[in-house]
Amino acid sequence: MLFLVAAGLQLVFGVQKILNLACGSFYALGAYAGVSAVRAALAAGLPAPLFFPVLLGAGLALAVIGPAIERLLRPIYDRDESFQLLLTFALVLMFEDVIRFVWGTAPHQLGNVYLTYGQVRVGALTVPTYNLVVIACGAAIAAGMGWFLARTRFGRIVRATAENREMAEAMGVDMARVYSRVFTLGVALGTVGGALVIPATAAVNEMGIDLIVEAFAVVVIGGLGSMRGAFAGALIVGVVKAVAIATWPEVEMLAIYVIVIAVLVLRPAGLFARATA
Amino acid sequence: MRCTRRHFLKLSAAGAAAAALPLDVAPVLAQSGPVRLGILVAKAGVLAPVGESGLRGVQFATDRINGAGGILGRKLELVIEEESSPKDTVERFRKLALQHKVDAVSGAISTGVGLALGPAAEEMKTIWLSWDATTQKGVEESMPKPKYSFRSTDNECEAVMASILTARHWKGRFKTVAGINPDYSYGRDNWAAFLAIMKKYGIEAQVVSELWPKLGATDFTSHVATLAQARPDLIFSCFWAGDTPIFMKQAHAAGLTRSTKLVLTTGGGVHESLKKDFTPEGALLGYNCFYFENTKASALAREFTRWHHDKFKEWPNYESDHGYFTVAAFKAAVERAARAGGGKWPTQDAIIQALEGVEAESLSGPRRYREDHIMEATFFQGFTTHKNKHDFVTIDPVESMGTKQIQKPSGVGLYDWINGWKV
Amino acid sequence: MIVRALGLAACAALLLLPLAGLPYTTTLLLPAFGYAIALLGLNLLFGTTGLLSFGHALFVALGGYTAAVLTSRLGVRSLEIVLLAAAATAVVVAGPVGLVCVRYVKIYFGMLTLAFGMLFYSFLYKFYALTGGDEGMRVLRPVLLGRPLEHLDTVAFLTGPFYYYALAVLTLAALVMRRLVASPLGLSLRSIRENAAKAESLGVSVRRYRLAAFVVAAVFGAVGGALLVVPTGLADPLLAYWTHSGNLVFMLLLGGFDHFFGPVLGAVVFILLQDQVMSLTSYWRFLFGAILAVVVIFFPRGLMGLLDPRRAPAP
Amino acid sequence: MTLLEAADVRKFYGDTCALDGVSLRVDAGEFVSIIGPNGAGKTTLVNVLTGLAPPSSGRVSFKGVDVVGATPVRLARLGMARSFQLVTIFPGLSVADTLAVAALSRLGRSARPFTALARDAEVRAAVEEVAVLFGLADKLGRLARTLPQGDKKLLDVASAFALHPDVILMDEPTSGVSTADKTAVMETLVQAARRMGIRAIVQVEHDMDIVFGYSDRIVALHQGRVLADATPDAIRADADVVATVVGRPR
Repeated sequence: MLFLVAAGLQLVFGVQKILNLACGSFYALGAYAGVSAVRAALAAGLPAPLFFPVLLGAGLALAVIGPAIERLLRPIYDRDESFQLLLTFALVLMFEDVIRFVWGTAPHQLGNVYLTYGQVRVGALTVPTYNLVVIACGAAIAAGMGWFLARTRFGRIVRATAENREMAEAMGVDMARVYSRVFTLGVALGTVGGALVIPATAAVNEMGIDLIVEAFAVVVIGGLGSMRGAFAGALIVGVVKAVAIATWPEVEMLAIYVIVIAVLVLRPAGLFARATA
Repeated sequence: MRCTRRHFLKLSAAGAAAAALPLDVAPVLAQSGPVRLGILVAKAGVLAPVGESGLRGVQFATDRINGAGGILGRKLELVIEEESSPKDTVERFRKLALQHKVDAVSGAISTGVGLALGPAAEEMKTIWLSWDATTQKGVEESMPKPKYSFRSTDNECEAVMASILTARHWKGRFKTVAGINPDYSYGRDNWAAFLAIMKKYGIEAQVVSELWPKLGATDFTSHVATLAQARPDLIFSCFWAGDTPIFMKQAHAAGLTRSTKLVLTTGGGVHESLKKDFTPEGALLGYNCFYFENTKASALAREFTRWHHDKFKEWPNYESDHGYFTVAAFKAAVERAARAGGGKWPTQDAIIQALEGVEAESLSGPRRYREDHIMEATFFQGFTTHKNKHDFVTIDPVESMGTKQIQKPSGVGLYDWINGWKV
Repeated sequence: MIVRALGLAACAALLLLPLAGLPYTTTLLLPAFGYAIALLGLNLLFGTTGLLSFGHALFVALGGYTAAVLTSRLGVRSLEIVLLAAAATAVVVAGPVGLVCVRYVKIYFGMLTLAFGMLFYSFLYKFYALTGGDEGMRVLRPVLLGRPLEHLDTVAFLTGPFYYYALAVLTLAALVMRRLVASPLGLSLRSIRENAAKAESLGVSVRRYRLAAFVVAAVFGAVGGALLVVPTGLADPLLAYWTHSGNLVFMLLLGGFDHFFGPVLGAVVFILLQDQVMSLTSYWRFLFGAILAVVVIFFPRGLMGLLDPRRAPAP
Repeated sequence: MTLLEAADVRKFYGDTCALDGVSLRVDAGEFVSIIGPNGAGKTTLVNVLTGLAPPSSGRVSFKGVDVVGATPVRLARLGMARSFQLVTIFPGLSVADTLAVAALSRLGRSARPFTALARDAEVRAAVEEVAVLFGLADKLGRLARTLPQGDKKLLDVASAFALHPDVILMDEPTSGVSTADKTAVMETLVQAARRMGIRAIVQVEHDMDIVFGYSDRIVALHQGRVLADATPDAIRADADVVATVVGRPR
């Protein structure tokens, strides 16, 4: 799931050169919206197995906030990155309270839908099928993004913009539209990520703030602006956490920061950054 | 506002006194208006739901007291401020004491905040009745004999009770244990107490895994996988926040809850989220010191539970009771001190003296403050059941133990006390 | 000049405040003094050298914990020694950390400092035997200039001697910083902010001076942090959390980063505003986010920019 | 006496070879121009000589010292200065401050933390000296970004001059300056160099009138190699060079 948020972060950074601290907030929003949507759908008599498309839909629908927020960021595109970082920090503060205002402070969760699809045995472990569905979905989105960026017209425009904004602009690309759409896509990756993860967990107020740091770790390890990096970074962070928890739980948190710093020091562009000048 | 002749005379007298001794004005005036009680309540973050619950208890108590004419005829007025980081909360406390000039402060849940507030209360010379913030070492080290702070029950009470019940019901039926506890002092204290008591009871359980997820974590996939590998016979956890249902859900999905014995000392704090779908029957579940469906509940408790459910569509949990008791105890102490002092509104010192050893009816039966300013209460735990009208688990039968049995007495170290048990 | 008159009035108000019989307002300003000192340092990095740190809270926490260790573990109660020790610790830590961080600029610098801050946070949180973990560590009332002042109760101590002590340290820090910014080193740092490649070609060793700025900023952060924890009486890990760093940057921007007194104004206004808004609504974070957004979008030069609009806005 | 010498310098960017065995010598008292079509490697050569980009192989020595891998800062201390092709200034610093950065660097005072810059008479004198030579004396208080384009260019060069270097390398000192003003700018530069005792000038230049009007020697680059290294007269006579590099002489 971390991958989706990180991918959203990467996309926006790659194209717009904005590091979006609010990505965690989108994730949290997606989670809450997912809970509400599925609850409403189940109450309306929807058969339980259909909850998955409802979640996806809720995540996607929430992305409508993307263009509005992008509009808010627009005045500062030409300014120092530090200001952009701060503005997204302002968004983090605001979203935290918006969520609290709408959904309250108590954790929200979806009871049993998690196991609607049953469980499977993988080796010695029992794994809920839903986890596999989510993993498959994440992989599908990763592949889809790859295809989208490489093959579609809009994808090519996005890549061209990421490479060289002036050039793309000179070739008649409407920057305002590209930015708006890319940002919305980034938001959607975050909200869908949040919505999909919710059956396995519960939506709590502070999930956004907590996630940001991890998403950052993923992005830094993978390399800013690189999709492949986001995927690899998410894997690395996941594996490091799992190994640390299994062997030496005391260092779980520390280990990730140490890796982040090590990567920044040794390969500041990240492990998977393209060689750009 | 009514202004009787007598009131007016009193004011003039106060005015005359003010001219001579300006410092004496404030207390004279303060004794005629409402009693002001400062409340520190967490509103954001992991603690927010707990804070909200405590505030409900306080509000219920306040409404009842004011409905019955207040404390010695004075209305009770709440000044609510937010509990956040220790630094900010100390500043809020100061605001309550210095600017709002409250008669006492009730509230605070976080241990770190409590550690900062204890000394602050002494320094500000303001009575502080803690809801949950309680800590062993800090307060004892730096404030051996607090005058103004009144603490909650010890951190480990629920672990002590759960350990005794574990030994009583499951001794000899498990060989390996694992602990998954939130990564901060509360989690560590409870786990250490559990291990010490197991040893005391001669249960040689092998610890196969000790996990310390961050407080309020939302992903336990790796922890659950580790537990599944370690295959413990019993899992001990003192989760109390939103992490409890998440852990249960993920543990259940991994098949961990089917055969493993579960000890959840404090999970009752989020009892409504422990859905039957993923919470098994037969797990030992603690509700701290208030259980909403206690068959032996008092009329007061029933009234509160009804009020709470009508108003918030939720069943109350223990923090409400902490909040309720602090207010009730304050009222009882004021009245007790007034009786001793001839009916006048008592001085702060008299109230403090009266708080020591004061007993008041809480939502979970009688509670009191010990002479060393530590709360005495009754704790409720039991084995989970699905046989109820809710979609979440409850306990049956309900076991209760008083702090006389599960809290170390004044002036004794926890482990010395445990080691001194006769079992 | 209006600004100068306002400044003098503000200084006079600060000097007289403890006498006005507003003990709460007076204690409220104490953290503002601590923050102001830390922000003077942060602004040497951001306003002067052009590096935005998202990990300045690391040094604030470092100063706070130095005060805690000295007063409650080692029995050193002299505030002068505490402040010097905080500064020394900051140099020891900022040296190697800075050496790594100043190799990068802009977003990378921000992220690296954020990572170091969080590393320290995890350390404080995890190594509880050393640091008290989540409960933090007590900071006992310090001795000022060798005088224990035990006859004063805490409120009298905080609103009297300690208030003036903190104000004096802040004044001293501001004078030192003012001197520093107007010195050749200050000019070198500004030239690095404006154009590092050009500065290098003119013989300014960019990395060395950035490191110097980083270390000086850390020292100010730690001294501010040591003062900050005295009124609280506790140093806790949240001091090092990344949102605390974010708040520091917020204060700086609110005050105005391109004016010398921006940091001081930002700290004072932030604290007063937080005090009011927090009592008013539990949704104060939203309000603060909105204020920050407005400042960033419309008033990037902060309050000082509004008060003193002599210079053209920075691009 | 040889001030600056490069021998068999190669520079690769990835697989692209920007410099392919370039050798060059600059003696005291010389004015050397580097010419060549776009992409010939002129700017790369300047960057290699001034330490901005280390060569992939080859030797560079300055005043008899091996300076391969030396940082721009070290070279500046040794007495080498440069200006940039695109105007490179400190937009938010005043003219006086810009020149002071260089003056402080020359005097070894850049790192002084507590002396008051405003009271340093020696620095002020150095700033004024350069400002007068470049006609910027009445604009000392203005922010660099508010200057007209021509003055920005002069400020860029003037700040390099304020280092009092032995050698100055200028990457297209008159680019962006209108044709009518080019000669005036060059006159200013040459006069200033003479007054300040700069011992050699190396410039990259496109304008052939200026190249032929001022140079003692011309180095023609083509595809990363030295095509010719000779006096202006000899270059003018070399039909090959004229065809590939100079274009039709006016």
